[in-house]
Amino acid sequence: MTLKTFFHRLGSPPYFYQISRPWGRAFAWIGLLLILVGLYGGLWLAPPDYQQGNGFRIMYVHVPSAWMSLFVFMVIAVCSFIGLVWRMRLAYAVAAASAPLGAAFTAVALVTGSLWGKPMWGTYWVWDARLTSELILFFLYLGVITLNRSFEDQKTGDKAAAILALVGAIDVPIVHYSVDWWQTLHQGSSFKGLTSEIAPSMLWPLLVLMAGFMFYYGWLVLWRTRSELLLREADRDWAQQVIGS
Amino acid sequence: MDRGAGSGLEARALELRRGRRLLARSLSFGVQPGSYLELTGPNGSGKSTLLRILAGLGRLETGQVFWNGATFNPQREEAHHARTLYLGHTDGLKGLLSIGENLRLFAALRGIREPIDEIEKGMGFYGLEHLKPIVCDRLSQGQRRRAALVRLHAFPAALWLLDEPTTALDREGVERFFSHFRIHLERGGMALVATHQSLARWIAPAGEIALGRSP
Amino acid sequence: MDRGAGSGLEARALELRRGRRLLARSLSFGVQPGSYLELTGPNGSGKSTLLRILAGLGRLETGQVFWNGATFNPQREEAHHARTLYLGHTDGLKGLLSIGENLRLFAALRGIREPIDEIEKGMGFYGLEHLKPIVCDRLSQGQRRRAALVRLHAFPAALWLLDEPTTALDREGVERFFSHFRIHLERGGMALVATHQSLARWIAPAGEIALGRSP
Amino acid sequence: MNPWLFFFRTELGISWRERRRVMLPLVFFSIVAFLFPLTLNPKGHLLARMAPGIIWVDAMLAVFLGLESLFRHDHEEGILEQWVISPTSLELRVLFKVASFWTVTSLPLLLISPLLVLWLSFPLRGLGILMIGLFLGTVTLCFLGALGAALTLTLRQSSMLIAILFLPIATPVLIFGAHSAVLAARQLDPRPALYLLATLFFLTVGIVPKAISAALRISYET
Amino acid sequence: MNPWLFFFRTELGISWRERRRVMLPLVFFSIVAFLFPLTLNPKGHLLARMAPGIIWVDAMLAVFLGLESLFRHDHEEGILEQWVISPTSLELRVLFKVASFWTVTSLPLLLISPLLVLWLSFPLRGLGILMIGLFLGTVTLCFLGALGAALTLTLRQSSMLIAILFLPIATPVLIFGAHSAVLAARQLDPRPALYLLATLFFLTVGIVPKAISAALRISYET
Ligand code: HEM
Ligand SMILES: Nc1ncnc2c1ncn2[C@@H]1O[C@H](COP(=O)(O)OP(=O)(O)OP(=O)(O)O)[C@@H](O)[C@H]1O
Ligand SMILES: Nc1ncnc2c1ncn2[C@@H]1O[C@H](COP(=O)(O)OP(=O)(O)OP(=O)(O)O)[C@@H](O)[C@H]1O
Ligand SMILES: [Mg+2]
Ligand SMILES: [Mg+2]
Repeated sequence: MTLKTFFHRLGSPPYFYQISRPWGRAFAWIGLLLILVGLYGGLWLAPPDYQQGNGFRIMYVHVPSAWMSLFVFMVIAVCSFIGLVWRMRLAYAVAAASAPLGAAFTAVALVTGSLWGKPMWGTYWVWDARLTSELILFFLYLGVITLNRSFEDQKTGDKAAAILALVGAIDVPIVHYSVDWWQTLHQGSSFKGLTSEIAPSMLWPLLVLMAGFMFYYGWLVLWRTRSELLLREADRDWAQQVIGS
Repeated sequence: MDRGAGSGLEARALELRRGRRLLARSLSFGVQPGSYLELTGPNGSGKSTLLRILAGLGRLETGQVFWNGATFNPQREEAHHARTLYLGHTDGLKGLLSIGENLRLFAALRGIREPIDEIEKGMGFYGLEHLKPIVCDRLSQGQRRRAALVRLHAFPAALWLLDEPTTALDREGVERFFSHFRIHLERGGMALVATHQSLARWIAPAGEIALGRSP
Repeated sequence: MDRGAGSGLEARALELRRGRRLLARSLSFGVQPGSYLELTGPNGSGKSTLLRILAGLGRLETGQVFWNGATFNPQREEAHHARTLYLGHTDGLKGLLSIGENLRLFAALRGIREPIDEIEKGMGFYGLEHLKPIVCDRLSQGQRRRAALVRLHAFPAALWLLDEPTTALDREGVERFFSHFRIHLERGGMALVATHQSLARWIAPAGEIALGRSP
Repeated sequence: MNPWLFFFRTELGISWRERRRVMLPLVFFSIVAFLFPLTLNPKGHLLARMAPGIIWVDAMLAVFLGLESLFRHDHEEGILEQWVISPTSLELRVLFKVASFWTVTSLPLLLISPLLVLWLSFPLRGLGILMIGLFLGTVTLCFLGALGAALTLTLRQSSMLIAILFLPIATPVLIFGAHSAVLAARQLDPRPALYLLATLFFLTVGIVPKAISAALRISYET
Repeated sequence: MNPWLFFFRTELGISWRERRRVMLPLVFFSIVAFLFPLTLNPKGHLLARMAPGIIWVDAMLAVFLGLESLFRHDHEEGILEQWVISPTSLELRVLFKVASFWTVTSLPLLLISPLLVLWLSFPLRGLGILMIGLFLGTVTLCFLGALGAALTLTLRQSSMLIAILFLPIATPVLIFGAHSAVLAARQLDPRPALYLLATLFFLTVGIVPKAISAALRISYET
């Protein structure tokens, strides 16, 4: 099977529904394993930070979720593009399945970030570049989700949300850049210590956790996409068969 | 690529849906120049839905439509929009503009310059001259409908898609509409007309598309 | 104080105006229990205007109206509102509510408790049971009109003021409406019905109010 | 069930019909509350000083944004004309309508104001007074706004006109409201400002429903 | 006359039909610009620092308030469905529509901004840059807002939803805009901010009309 025919077949919901099942399982197990290992490394093996004590360990949740929040939005934007240009039903389903996950990652990043902020900066919130753009990202997610669900006809909702996601995807980097620039001109970066070098014993669990989060997301998104597909295609023959059996 | 049978508009194996409800399965019909089809069926059977799809508003999911034998997508094809006039349940008049201004705006929409004469004639035809200075918000129901029908008069098009065109018209208005309709057909025009009254007593249709309550 | 002639609704020397335009000068008519008047006239002659005034929406400037011989002001008299049902060009349905919810809301408006049975019956009468879960935004034109007519069924009133009630109804819907209309009249109800089709082929009116284009 | 209760429940129900409705005002407040600091770019303690003002302007905007559609949909669907000629009290109906409007636009703000306060680093001791003030003030704003909406009902694109009718009357409410919270935060006595708000509240609730129903009747007379 | 020119003139004409339309935005800006200082209760020089922020939030609100009715009336009157199925370019039509929207909501603000600047005691030397920024920014905001309005066209009571779609993507405009004015007032070089605004301007004017027409078509598909 050539790559082209593979993608062509992947676009067909029944085919995807069929092949995604084992993949989902595999992702779930790999993700679980990586997360356990990462957490063990991060919460037990890594030494306490000489400045922050054990507080820094919140990083092992915060950083992967912040990273995932951006990654998932990219996935949504790419899927939206594919959906709008090539009219691939699967792409819309993946985008719709991803949006709530992305919003959840963003929320976790925001909450853990503020919790971490209290000991670090003495307040839960500062108007910093990263924080602000993360918040905007959160609102964008909400917009995409609400828009998608607001229409009676799923296809209309998909397309509307896709347009928003694409405009938003252009916007997110600009926001990030703009806020950064806006802040640094006035007041020095509020937290310079943050980006300092991280000791290897702290770093590897972080990387493992990031990979774990990726697989975890992969599993969830496959699972959700499958149910999205079933819902969307409920009156087609293949879905009837799946539901029947 | 499939080919249609011949001249005029033809539809083959259309499926009508509204949300999850299937309104008609495998609908096929054709209309030749100089004739029209009556679109009948009880309330909620999908007459308006069908007209909207043919006009290019709704999405055509299953089935094909042909124009003079060539298949086309009513949503994308500009040539189709140029040869078609669609008149729905709403009158398509801006309430803050007068009838004349509304019609000139519609001319701009169809890319026509300076259609003043045709508009004047159309308004005269429907007896609307005395309403020239009045904004459409202040018209009675039937006056609005007449104003909407002037479009058919001022902007010739090969295919009319009309959704209960005679609603709210008084008897004289109905007569006028049909006298113009007759001319349209004589000139080789086509039409699909959704209706609840039989139109045969005015002009005999070439056929009927009878939609039933959901199958 | 003047006294009217007898039972039912009577109007004497009404003047109809819309802005500066005089639509009718010195209009007088009366309707007795068990009968109805047909309100005819070309588009824009003032039929809707007259019905709105009688319902208590428009302002009555010149002339008097009587109920069972006693004069009253249709805008202020709550008793008049309780005995009257007005159905205008709009259907009066909230798009976000289902038909049943709309009707229960209307019951609340008329101060009626628990009208569930009547509403069920009315919806059954007009064949709307299968649309129970659907919000009115998603109804077809004729389905909305049917839903509006259910009000006449579920909330008895002595006087109906109907503005082109059969618009958008299919033939079966029109039949149903008139069969119920007949019952209303048999029970001693009254009605004023604005229309462009002659209603005599269904039920003979007691008289006609013919409005002309502005005098 | 009592028809009035049913009426209120339905009005509310329409707004709550779709779950997003409940979320939207919340998100809206958050976005606006977030826009201000972003644009004004204040330093630390400055933000805290501005916090009550921001929250109050926020509340006003939320009420204001909803006004345009408060009566408009009912008007276009022909519901309002049935209201005007119904045998039950129009005034009471208006009262319920505005109450349900408040429940949807302002109650959520009241509920998340503790969060906003944290976010804008406003001293927590001012929270109680802020919330009482918000309650009194938003109810007043809703009624005044509804009056503007009713007066401009049959005019087109009336949002600007509503603004002009509404904002001048709303200004004192905003000033007293924000001021009471500032006083409380500084541990001064906020009661004078609150009493004024309460007076406005009772005046409005007492008189304005009558005015609104008169305005509605007049709208339909032409 | 060229049909396009006629189209634009009519769009504008509708908005200018009644004289109050032209006055309303002016009054609206003034009231809001006047409300903020009152509520935020800043001391002297503080006001000057906040001035660009206030004017910009003001501009955004004015655009935002008009959005709900930008396409709604045309939709309800059945005009928009004729747009979608007309043989001329929908994209160009949208461009003109938004241009006339800008002329009515934002141009008045530009014209009175010198007055507002005086009122808020903002240094006059920043005025030129403020106005250039306002021009670029308000056009961008109008297009982005129109996109939100088009996406939510067939949904009910969508103003809150528009808010959520619109505000996040509008944020960078506000930040750059307010910032360029602040820089100019402090006699620093405002060009980087202006260049960014200009980039956004061209991106938006180039891409968004396409997105808006796609959104309109989609709205009618159901
Ligand atoms: C509400 C508050 C916070 C939010 C919204 C937030 C958000 C983010 C975001 C968006 C990233 C970027 C991930 C990427 O670029 O790949 C990030 C990374 C990071 N954050 Fe936070 N953060 C917050 C608070 C904090 C605090 C208080 C700390 C520690 C003092 C912290 C430490 C880090 C670190 C170490 C990284 C990864 C290093 C890097 O990519 O530069 N964050 N955060
Ligand atoms: N809202 C309004 N404001 C001002 N004038 C109006 C308004 N509505 C209608 N008119 C004018 O009043 C006159 C009577 O209108 P009305 O709606 O009563 O007519 P009608 O007999 O019901 O006509 P139709 O058969 O078309 O429904 C018309 O000539 C119309 O121009
Ligand atoms: N906006 C909508 N969204 C979802 N469903 C709709 C919508 N409009 C109509 N429907 C449903 O689609 C079906 C067909 O509607 P349509 O308007 O095409 O009927 P119709 O034949 O024109 O009826 P009528 O004679 O009443 O005008 C109806 O059963 C209706 O419930
Ligand atoms: Mg129909
Ligand atoms: Mg009428």
